[in-house]
Amino acid sequence: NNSSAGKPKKMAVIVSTLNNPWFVFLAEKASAKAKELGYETKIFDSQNNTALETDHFENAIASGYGAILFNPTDAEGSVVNVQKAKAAGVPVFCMDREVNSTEAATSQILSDSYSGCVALGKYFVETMNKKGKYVELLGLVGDNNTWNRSKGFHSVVDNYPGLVMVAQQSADFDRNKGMEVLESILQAHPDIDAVFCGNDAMAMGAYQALLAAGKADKVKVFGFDGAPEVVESIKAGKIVATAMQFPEVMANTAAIDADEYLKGSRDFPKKMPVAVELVNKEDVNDYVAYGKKN
Amino acid sequence: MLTVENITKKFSGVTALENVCMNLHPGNVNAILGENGAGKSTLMKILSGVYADYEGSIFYKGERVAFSNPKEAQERGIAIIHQELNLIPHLTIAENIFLGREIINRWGFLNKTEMRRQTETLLNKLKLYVDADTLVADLKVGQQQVVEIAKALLVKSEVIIMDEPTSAISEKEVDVLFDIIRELKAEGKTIVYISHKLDELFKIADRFVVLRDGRSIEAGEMKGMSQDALIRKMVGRELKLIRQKEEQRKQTTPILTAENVSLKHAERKGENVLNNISFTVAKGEILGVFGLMGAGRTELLETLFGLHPKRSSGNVYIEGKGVQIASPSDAIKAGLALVPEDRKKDGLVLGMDVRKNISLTTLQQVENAGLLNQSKEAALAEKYIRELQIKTSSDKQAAKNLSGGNQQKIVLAKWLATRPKVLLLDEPTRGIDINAKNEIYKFILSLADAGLGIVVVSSELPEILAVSDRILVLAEGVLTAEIPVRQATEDSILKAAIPKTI
Amino acid sequence: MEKQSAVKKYSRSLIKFQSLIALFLLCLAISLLSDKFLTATNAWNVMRQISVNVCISVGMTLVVLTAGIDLSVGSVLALCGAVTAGLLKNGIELPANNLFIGFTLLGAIVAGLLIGALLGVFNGWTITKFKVPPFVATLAMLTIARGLTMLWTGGYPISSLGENFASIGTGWLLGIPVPVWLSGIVVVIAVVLTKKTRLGRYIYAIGGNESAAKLSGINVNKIKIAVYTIAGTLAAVGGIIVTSRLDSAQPNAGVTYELDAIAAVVIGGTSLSGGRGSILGTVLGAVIIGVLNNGLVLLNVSPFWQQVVKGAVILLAVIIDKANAKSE
Amino acid sequence: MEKQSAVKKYSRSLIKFQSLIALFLLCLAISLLSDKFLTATNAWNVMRQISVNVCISVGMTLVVLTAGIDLSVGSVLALCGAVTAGLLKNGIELPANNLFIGFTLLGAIVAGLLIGALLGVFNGWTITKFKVPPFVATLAMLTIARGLTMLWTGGYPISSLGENFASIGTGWLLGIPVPVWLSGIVVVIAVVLTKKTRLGRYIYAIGGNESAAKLSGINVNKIKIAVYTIAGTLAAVGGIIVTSRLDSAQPNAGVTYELDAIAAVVIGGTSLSGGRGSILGTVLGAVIIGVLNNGLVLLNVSPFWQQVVKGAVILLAVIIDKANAKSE
Ligand SMILES: Nc1ncnc2c1ncn2[C@@H]1O[C@H](COP(=O)(O)OP(=O)(O)OP(=O)(O)O)[C@@H](O)[C@H]1O
Ligand SMILES: Nc1ncnc2c1ncn2[C@@H]1O[C@H](COP(=O)(O)OP(=O)(O)OP(=O)(O)O)[C@@H](O)[C@H]1O
Ligand SMILES: O[C@@H]1[C@H](O)[C@H](O)CO[C@H]1O
Ligand SMILES: [Mg+2]
Ligand SMILES: [Mg+2]
Repeated sequence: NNSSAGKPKKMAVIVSTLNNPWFVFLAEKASAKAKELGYETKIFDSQNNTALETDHFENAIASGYGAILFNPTDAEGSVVNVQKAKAAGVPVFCMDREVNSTEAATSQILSDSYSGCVALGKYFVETMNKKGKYVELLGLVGDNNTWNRSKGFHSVVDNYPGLVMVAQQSADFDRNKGMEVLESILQAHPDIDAVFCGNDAMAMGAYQALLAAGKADKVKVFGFDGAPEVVESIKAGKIVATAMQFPEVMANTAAIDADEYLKGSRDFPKKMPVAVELVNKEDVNDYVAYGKKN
Repeated sequence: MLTVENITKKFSGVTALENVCMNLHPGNVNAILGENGAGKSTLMKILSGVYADYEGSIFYKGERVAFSNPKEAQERGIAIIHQELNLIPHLTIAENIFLGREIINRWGFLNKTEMRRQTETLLNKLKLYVDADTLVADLKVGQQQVVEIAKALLVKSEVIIMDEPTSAISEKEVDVLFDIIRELKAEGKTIVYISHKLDELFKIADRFVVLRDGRSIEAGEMKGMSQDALIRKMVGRELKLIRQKEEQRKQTTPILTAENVSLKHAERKGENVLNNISFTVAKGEILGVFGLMGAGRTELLETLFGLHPKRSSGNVYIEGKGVQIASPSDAIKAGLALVPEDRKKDGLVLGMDVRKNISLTTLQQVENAGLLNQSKEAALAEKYIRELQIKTSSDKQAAKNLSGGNQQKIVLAKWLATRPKVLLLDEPTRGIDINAKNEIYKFILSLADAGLGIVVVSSELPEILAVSDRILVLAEGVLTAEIPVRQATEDSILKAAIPKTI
Repeated sequence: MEKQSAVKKYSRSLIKFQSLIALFLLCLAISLLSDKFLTATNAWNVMRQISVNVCISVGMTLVVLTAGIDLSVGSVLALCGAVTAGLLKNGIELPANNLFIGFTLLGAIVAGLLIGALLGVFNGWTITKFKVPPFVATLAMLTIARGLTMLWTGGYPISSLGENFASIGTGWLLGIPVPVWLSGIVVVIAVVLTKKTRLGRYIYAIGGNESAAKLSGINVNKIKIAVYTIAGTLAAVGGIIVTSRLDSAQPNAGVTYELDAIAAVVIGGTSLSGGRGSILGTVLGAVIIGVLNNGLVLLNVSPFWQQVVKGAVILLAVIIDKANAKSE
Repeated sequence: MEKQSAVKKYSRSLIKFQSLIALFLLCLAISLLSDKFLTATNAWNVMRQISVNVCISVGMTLVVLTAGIDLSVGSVLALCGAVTAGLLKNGIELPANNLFIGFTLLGAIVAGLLIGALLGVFNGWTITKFKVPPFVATLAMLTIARGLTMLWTGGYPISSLGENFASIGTGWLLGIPVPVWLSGIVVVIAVVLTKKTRLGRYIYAIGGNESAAKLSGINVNKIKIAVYTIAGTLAAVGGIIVTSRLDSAQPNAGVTYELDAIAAVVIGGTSLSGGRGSILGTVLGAVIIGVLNNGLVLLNVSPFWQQVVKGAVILLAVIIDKANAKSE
């Protein structure tokens, strides 16, 4: 299909980190789709380091990549990188996370974390019957998503005085830290009723801590992502709910848009929100890991 | 010139100096005598501003002084050559000599040319013909000591303290140093000279001060003093010194035979440090090895001991059987033991206690069912502490806290524990007081009597003559002479030791 | 003489005691602020949480005693955990030969430990054979082992490893958590090794004065390789504990664990220049760090402040320790 | 004698030259595989990418030459970048006194540099005054400075800092990128400092033999404090460059930068035990790392393999270097 001679046939996938399976999945799907569309691809791992991301952009532009499928490390810090690509005539399609600039990226295909957590918060209130003690495990404190999710959740939950947050700690989006932090919190607050986690890795870690403490069936765990294990765990009744993101949808959309751009199309929505859907025991059978059954 | 009154200095628990009084005379060489640990260096460090916390007072040019750091003393004209080498290995000679008092040009940058020029002048004066840009690390210990001397001579000082400046240099350099000392004396400078080599003191010193156990015992003119009298003051009793080997043992059963031992140079291709050296040592025999600085004596012992397996060639036989020695542990198995030249660097684990240092070579012997047994280990250590009369508060004392002589005895002990057939001793009495030296000589002789073969490397002719049955002389890695002790004279030995190529 | 050495002995035991006092003060402070701190369950909780760091730091102590360092422990931990988990779950498939090898629980664990040992041997080999500084050799291994972990896992966690395997991390035995047993055994063996065996003595000797050790007939290279091998193996033990506790091998497990381990070693009084220190000191160091982490969470200190407080307390602990050592 | 020292000098310069040869070989290999590598734009590209690491590593070299280490540079970089960005954007508001202090570009930068210097002084102070081992003191600072960064930024990046500020990181001057100018100036000053000044001489002396340096009348503590201060200041310079390049101060900027810096220092031939090494060696080390990072990307090596290859090449580079040094 992309056969016009002299046109670049390479797409770069620049992803914030590969130290987290969610992004591995996103990057691999984007790369796979681009390959399917006939492009040579390469995955660049920014290691959560915006400066390294800058290097990747420079290297990618220098070595003739035609388009960049991009998962930014940071909404603010990544703006200059996108602008640099734009200046060099290389289109950038943001996936999952946004950059705070309406101009720079050709299109942004984004998870709506905030709204996802609003939905999750509503379900939380409902399952808790508007009262009880809970713990919040935050992601990396230097990460935008951490706060978007937390704010979305609290925008709902804080309206119910019966719901008391007894501890709020960071576990860096990490399963092990999630477990260890909750283990310690359980010492101080053995009587909690729920844990809200900023991602599924921490949710699984929290679950392990509860399991070891013999409280797995008394404390409700909420996650965010739709990771494979959490989907299974919701089926098994271990985890109450998560907010499903659609990384594959985002990745595919970005790759297809980029392909069309290179073929001449210029008409893309500046922002294309991809809804984050609540997944609980009732509807979990409609979902698979990181997506909907089709 | 410099008067010291009632100086007391304590280190956590140890009293190093107690009410020491002393008067140093200008235009004189003032010798400070005393056994290891008597407090000589401590006193010098106080005079030169290294230790600022002490009791008592110092008067300098009639004025009471209290230096709070070495720089202050230096600026007032007191220079010191420390007993320990205080050089920075990876700086050049010039950089070391000017350390802390660099010459700065008008832009505030280092004036390297001028410093190099002055260094060259100094080195020439000291007859050390080495490029001023040579790294100190590339110098032999003896040469480093000369640099240390140069450092003290750089700035014109009123008082020059020399704490064992000749412990690592050979007689030729000593002569050069003495010439310089005489010059300084003639200029009216005050020289303080510390050495365990009594014959040196008789050559150069005008006055003496004796310290014993941290107390000042006596002071006076050197003129009219006898060696025995000085020793009596130092030790506090009579000492029967071993002076010259009386008879040569007739031993014939060879215990160690070296055949065509050669060693390639570590850096320069095609050059050898040792060339086809062959000799034997008999059971009960003491073989002295003499040579000038850099003659290759240390390298010979190291090669025999398996420290340079890749560069060496030749055959070694122990009791007639050929042995392959490619590592120290091979050497130990074959029955060799090496007491190295530098006990602090290669002999001891200074931070470990006496007991653990002694047992380090023979841990298998103190094991029970694969685990180290405290009481066996303690017994081993006690045995040697007793036999060698090692002076230590307990076997749990750290090796670094012992005096030089006692440290050397620990090294001897750990090697005797391996029950060696042949003992290789490299400068076994360097920096050791006369009393301890004597004890070590006695001990070496008794070991030979017990049937060990012994090789002693030494730079001191009297020492070589005192203990050896036979003497080998090395010059530039070549065996130049082999002389039975009764035919040996200082002349014949020195003649063989001087390299032909110069 | 007698009296002096008695004083020294007394003051020496006092020093160790005072390091304990620092810990005691820390515990006191926390327990005054939270009544949940000084409870039996929380004690076990802290012990279980530090078990992994204890395993790694014990290995690190041995390495540091020889005047080396091992930066690769965190990555090696991740790789070994992932290998064990992968083998347990999927075995080895060689489609080319139409071959499938399944692994028993024990088989998978042994394989994981072997990998750890092997990487340790490799560290020791580059350090002794090519004289690569330990810092660089193990820094390279840090990167390599992390890359291998990514390759082995494809970047995805390997989870649901079965009840038996999970019981290593979560089980209790005679009222004590299994990871605490494991780290306890590691500590006991290491104490015996350092105090009662030749190997231990040689480790101290090498760190104290390498060339004297060599001249005493000690095969320095062999001992160094042994030490890095032990460190690698203990990292693997840590990897297996972490994996089992989480019921999942995380590709990014163990990131920056080397820093925690070195911190425990140094807080415990072992000198980074080698030759001086003890296993029990390191355990004390690990406990101090563990109590600190636990206490900060129990007190619900804000995540922003936690790091500042943690750094300050560690600094303070070492300063207090040094001050005591001086006043000796 | 004359001859011998000439031979030595020659062989020494050969060694340096061969380190360059290693780099040359690396460049050759990459350029054979990718035609994008040996282009002027890519060269500037690499130079600009390494400029931050060069700044930090130069400071690290000075520290390591004194036989110390500074693990805090990454966090200090983040804090200083954040402080500069924050002051530039928001100034200081003291609502209590109804006071607002605005900052000019220069003012904000100076403030950032001052913070870096101050944290360096603190490092030096704990190390010299309380004899805290540099590893622990700067590890504590790593944590503390990161915590302070989080507190200052509230965990959010500070962005849109204006064109003038951005030009520091992105501008060109006389055909050379500004960050390259900055790091170049840092290198030149550091070379002069180490080779031509007393301070430099004393730094080598302290690392070579601290007690000898002390006996020569050198104020060791003062020099050490100076060195950590310089390291902190250069970390701040790095922080300002990073922040400007991104037009945003990231709370998690600089994580693990200390390892990159130490790697550059050691690959560049500076001994971690102090006293030996050079600034230019470090620059060479940084270039090798930079070229490697750039090359691996240009060659389309998969990210997982990249880590393995990177570790292996670093190991190899050091081994080759060691082998040459031996055959000297
Ligand atoms: N830094 C120190 N800490 C503790 N004790 C010390 C210290 N320096 C010296 N001593 C002790 O003080 C005493 C005097 O030591 P000093 O070095 O002055 O002896 P010395 O006469 O120079 O001996 P030598 O002839 O061996 O050089 C010894 O008992 C020694 O162990
Ligand atoms: N580490 C080394 N590196 C290079 N050359 C060395 C080294 N050690 C010794 N040499 C060289 O080997 C030769 C013999 O040195 P060796 O130390 O054996 O002499 P020595 O007779 O024991 O003298 P000394 O009295 O100085 O101990 C010298 O020419 C010296 O330059
Ligand atoms: O959705 C992803 C994952 O949840 C990850 O764990 C953190 O960052 C988010 O963007
Ligand atoms: Mg002395
Ligand atoms: Mg010698």
